[in-house]
Amino acid sequence: MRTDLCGVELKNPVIAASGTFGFGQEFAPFFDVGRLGGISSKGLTMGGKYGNEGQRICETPSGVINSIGLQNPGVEAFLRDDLPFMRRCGAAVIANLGGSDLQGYLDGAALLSEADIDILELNISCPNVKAGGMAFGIQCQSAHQVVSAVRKVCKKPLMVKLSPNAENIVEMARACEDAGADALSLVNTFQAMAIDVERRQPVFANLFAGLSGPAIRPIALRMVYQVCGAVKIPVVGLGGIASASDALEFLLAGATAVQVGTANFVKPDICLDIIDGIDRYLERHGFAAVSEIRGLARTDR
Amino acid sequence: MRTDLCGVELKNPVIAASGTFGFGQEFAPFFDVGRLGGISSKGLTMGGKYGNEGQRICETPSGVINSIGLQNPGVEAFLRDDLPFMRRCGAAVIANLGGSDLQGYLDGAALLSEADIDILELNISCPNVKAGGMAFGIQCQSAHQVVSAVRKVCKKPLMVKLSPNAENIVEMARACEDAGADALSLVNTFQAMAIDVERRQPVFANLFAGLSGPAIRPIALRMVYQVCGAVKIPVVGLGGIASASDALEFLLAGATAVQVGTANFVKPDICLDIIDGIDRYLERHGFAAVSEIRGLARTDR
Amino acid sequence: MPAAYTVNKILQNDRVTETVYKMKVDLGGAPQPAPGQFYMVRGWEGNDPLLSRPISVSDAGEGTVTFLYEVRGRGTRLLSQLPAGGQVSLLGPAGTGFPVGEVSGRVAVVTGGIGLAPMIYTAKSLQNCQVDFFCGFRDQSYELEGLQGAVQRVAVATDSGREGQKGFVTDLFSVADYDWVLTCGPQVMMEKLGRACLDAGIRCLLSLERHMACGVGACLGCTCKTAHGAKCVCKEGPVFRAEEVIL
Amino acid sequence: MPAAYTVNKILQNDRVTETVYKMKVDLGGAPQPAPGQFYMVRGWEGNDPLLSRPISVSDAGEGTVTFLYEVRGRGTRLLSQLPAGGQVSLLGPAGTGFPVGEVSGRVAVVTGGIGLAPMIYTAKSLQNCQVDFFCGFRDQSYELEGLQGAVQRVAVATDSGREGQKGFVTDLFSVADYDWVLTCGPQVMMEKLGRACLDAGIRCLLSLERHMACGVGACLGCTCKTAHGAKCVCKEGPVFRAEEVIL
Ligand SMILES: Cc1cc2nc3c(=O)[nH]c(=O)nc-3n(C[C@H](O)[C@H](O)[C@H](O)COP(=O)(O)OP(=O)(O)OC[C@H]3O[C@@H](n4cnc5c(N)ncnc54)[C@H](O)[C@@H]3O)c2cc1C
Ligand SMILES: Cc1cc2nc3c(=O)[nH]c(=O)nc-3n(C[C@H](O)[C@H](O)[C@H](O)COP(=O)(O)OP(=O)(O)OC[C@H]3O[C@@H](n4cnc5c(N)ncnc54)[C@H](O)[C@@H]3O)c2cc1C
Ligand SMILES: Cc1cc2nc3c(=O)[nH]c(=O)nc-3n(C[C@H](O)[C@H](O)[C@H](O)COP(=O)(O)O)c2cc1C
Ligand SMILES: Cc1cc2nc3c(=O)[nH]c(=O)nc-3n(C[C@H](O)[C@H](O)[C@H](O)COP(=O)(O)O)c2cc1C
Ligand code: FES
Ligand code: FES
Repeated sequence: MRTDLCGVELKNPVIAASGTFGFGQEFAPFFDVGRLGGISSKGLTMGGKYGNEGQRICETPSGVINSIGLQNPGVEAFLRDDLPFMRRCGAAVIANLGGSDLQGYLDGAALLSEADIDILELNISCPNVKAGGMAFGIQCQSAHQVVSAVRKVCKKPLMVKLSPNAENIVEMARACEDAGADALSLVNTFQAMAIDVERRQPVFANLFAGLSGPAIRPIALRMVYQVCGAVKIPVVGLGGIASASDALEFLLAGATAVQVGTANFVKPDICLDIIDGIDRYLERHGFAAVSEIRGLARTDR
Repeated sequence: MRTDLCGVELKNPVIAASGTFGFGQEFAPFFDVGRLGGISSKGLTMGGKYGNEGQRICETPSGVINSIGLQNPGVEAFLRDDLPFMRRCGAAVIANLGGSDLQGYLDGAALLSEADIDILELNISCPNVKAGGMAFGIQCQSAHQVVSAVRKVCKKPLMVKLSPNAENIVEMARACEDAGADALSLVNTFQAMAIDVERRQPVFANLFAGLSGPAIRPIALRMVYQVCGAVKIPVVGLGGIASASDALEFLLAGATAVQVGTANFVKPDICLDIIDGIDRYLERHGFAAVSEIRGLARTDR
Repeated sequence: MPAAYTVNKILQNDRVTETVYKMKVDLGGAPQPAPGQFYMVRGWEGNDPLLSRPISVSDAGEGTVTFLYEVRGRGTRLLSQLPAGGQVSLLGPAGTGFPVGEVSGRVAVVTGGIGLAPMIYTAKSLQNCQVDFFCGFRDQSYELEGLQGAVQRVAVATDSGREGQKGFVTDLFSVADYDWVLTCGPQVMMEKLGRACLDAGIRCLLSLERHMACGVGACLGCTCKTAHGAKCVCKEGPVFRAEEVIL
Repeated sequence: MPAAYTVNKILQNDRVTETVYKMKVDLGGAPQPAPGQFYMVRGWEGNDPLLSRPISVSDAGEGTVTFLYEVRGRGTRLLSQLPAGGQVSLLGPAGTGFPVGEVSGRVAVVTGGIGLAPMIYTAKSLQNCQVDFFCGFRDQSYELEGLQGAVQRVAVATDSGREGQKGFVTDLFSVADYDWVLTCGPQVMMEKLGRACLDAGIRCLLSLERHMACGVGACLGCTCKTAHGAKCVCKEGPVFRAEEVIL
């Protein structure tokens, strides 16, 4: 099950997705989180953030819309309070860095890349922060700009997290590869909305928010398939994964590893079910390593 | 409940969506389809089409991926065999025109616009036909081109059906309005995929196919909200509507009418439940007409 | 008889084998089904699973219909959990079914696995025929009691050899001995049988399976290739003549 | 006591009023909950509804927990349909609950609607207090029997006036007569009460409601504004001091 992700060895290809797993410790009562391939931290910003006002969670058919707005304690508090447990637990440490302006990204990346983390995941795709975040993730040019700049200050493997709201996901992936990304992860949440029909107003104070969960899986899988065919760097696939079979779809489409987000809310130790299920699948079909199934369902092999 | 849609009076704002309701007659055993505001025909092409090979339907969490590939008897057979019932039943007749090249669209539009239909719905967004269909619906320029050309030959109200896969849905809507569309309908299906993990190959022969159903509703609603704020022509909202409350979200977002697609598979007379539910809502809240609630949840009113 | 969409009462829902269940439903005033027809069955609320499941009529009586079904995935598992006295939604009867009036003489009914379900009702409905019933199972037979008296002979094949003859059901007989072959089962089995009948000039009817969404001929999701173009399995089938479908 | 995720057996699940149900669950070896804590409850398979539902502990005994819940939407309706003997998944006990050890003297427990649920267990758990229990309902009271002996006085207000005093539960008493006010109910009621207590210098604990996804403090979906920044209702609440939360 060992998986190499841009030079970092993961125990297995299953990573807990940013924003859905806290800093790992929240799930420690339920299982040994060190059994995960990796944990991606809650999205961090330089100064920390209060996050969005009003209702933050709205359930939809097989999905969840969230408007958290990158609430986080800030990079410095993370390094002091949260990194020690993450480092100790045994899963690879992925620090997810959000932001709303270029300087914030640069300062955060510089600080994090001095710390004992394994991978920096650059989130250019959060739909929940006004004037920034996702703005970088929509058009290739601004993505290229921010990734190039962060690349220069980042000494750790750099994974760029793409937005499914990008105008052209394939061009976006190529732009980030070109700008120096070591890996890509996709997808972040889809820009979505809900309206409270009784009160006749949007559910979220921010108007739009991000859709995740099993509902989006078929679209996320299509995007991951496309991107895996377009870049040479490894791709981490996510979006709606809730079972081993779901995870296998992404691996067979060409992903090197997967992340599990919303499904952690459904069953706190669901990642273990997924890890075990992938293991059994490999055994049942006679594969010796995860890497052997990577991309096997591609028609362009 | 009467609703004016670009000069055509609908009994109510609920239209059965193209490709999910046949030519109306298929649902006649279950209820009086004349009670619908309108029926949009299966997507038509000039010469007719066999459609796609292989598995055509795949269920996903709260959704369905379809790869029908515009199977249809052709415009001429439609006029002869199917239009008479649609005309007679009492719902407004919307002829949905698909195609894979400009000439096909022009010929089809010319023929249909001589017939006794109420609205021509131009589908520039089918993700299931190679080299065409959706290609027109991705970039504004090609959309503008085809809509302008069809506008010239079309004597009926022209409704253009947009793809959620458009690079920029707002720019796309503006381009179509500018090209002479009388109304817009959105969304068509999202480009998606599924992989059969046991056989390690894509489920669909065509690789990608179109996702619809409740899963996509939150994204569709966001797009309809955005488009309603960007154009002056009426907008028909659809994507995952399966209850009166779902329909009301779209009307409150600014849509003039709604379409119901995949939900027809869940309960054949679900449109009646939706019509009745909207009616009760209006009464309960003291509105005299559907038009009174249009856009009430908009923050830019 | 036109199809209807009705909510019906479950009279019984019992386990037959490890994975197979039998559900008897009160049709109320809903139309009576013909052999080979099916229903789009739904026994849960909400959007997941989204689509109803096509299940054949395995028996029908005075205002009741019986389904024999195998638990394969989420939908059939949910059906298996429904209690007697509970409710199930039915859309149907759907499809054209077997033209039983047309069939006569020596008839082989051939089933593989849960393809048995529609053939029980069909075999029982045949008139003026000598029916031999050949059925293949993985390990053990079930629900064959009802055929006593209705058919001349029942022969079983199993993959494991635990019951009947070990091997393929198609090895139990020769198509040349029959005037008609009626079959439902795995695609490969039906293809093999269909071709053998075409070669031997035996009339053959097959009941096909497709993934279905609407069940009423509207979505065109369930088509099969025929000599006369694409046809809807849900509406123009599920029963087709071997010479008509392109195997 | 750390939270756990367990699949538990339903011992009973009975209708209490038109819309309110009571479910008693065998905790097996799972940790015992404290007053004011809650569980993320799930009683269905599949992705729709996707999230578990937060439900408070309305009573707890020897290895059992009792939920009193109102059917509001799909999730609670599905819960209400679960049979005794069936299974339910519980994540919890979650949250910090009421600091019952700290509360003393004259205590007003004030509930509105189904906000009653956590307060039954809480009131019963208070030691060395004189507890007056004020509860508001739409039309009729329920589940108050269990309070006999545990509290000094129970007073009811209803919107309709059919039972108890017609009007707001907050009109039944004056906060000035108490040392502590413990409350759970509609946001507006709690705000009003919280302010009145702050003004009068009475100690007040409120149990808040938020839409929740994870229930473990990971998603930050359930935060409320406090004097010390955003706090998770699921982990650092649901019980807060009136002076701490920004009402
Ligand atoms: C006309 C017809 C009659 C049938 N009659 C019977 C019967 O009498 N007894 C019985 O046990 N089964 C019958 N089947 C097969 C039955 O419909 C499937 O086994 C069932 O839909 C599987 O659903 P699931 O949720 O358990 O499995 P899942 O694998 O979870 O299903 C996922 C999706 O695939 C579809 N699907 C899966 N397998 C099939 C299949 N073989 N054919 C069509 N769609 C499929 C489901 O409907 C669903 O949309 C019939 C199928 C057809 C088309
Ligand atoms: C800490 C806590 C304790 C609770 N204890 C109880 C209790 O003991 N008894 C009881 O009857 N109810 C209780 N509730 C409220 C209960 O969780 C909701 O009524 C329930 O989630 C509604 O779900 P539904 O599917 O029936 O309704 P739907 O309207 O279909 O729910 C849709 C979504 O909104 C959420 N939601 C709806 N209403 C609320 C609400 N008031 N608070 C939070 N989320 C909501 C649901 O969880 C779901 O995600 C509690 C809520 C919280 C936060
Ligand atoms: C409540 C919530 C908070 C999230 N916060 C972040 C975040 O801070 N940074 C980030 O990159 N992604 C964030 N995401 C996105 C997820 O990491 C993931 O990309 C997305 O949810 C799709 O995967 P899923 O369907 O498995 O959840 C968040 C998602 C949810 C549901
Ligand atoms: C089986 C199927 C066939 C469809 N065929 C067409 C079509 O021919 N023309 C078209 O414009 N849209 C077609 N659509 C798209 C629907 O009209 C609708 O835009 C889409 O399904 C989203 O709405 P829904 O979620 O309510 O289904 C089809 C959808 C489905 C599920
Ligand atoms: S299932 Fe829709 S046409 Fe057959
Ligand atoms: S519900 Fe996730 S942090 Fe409280």
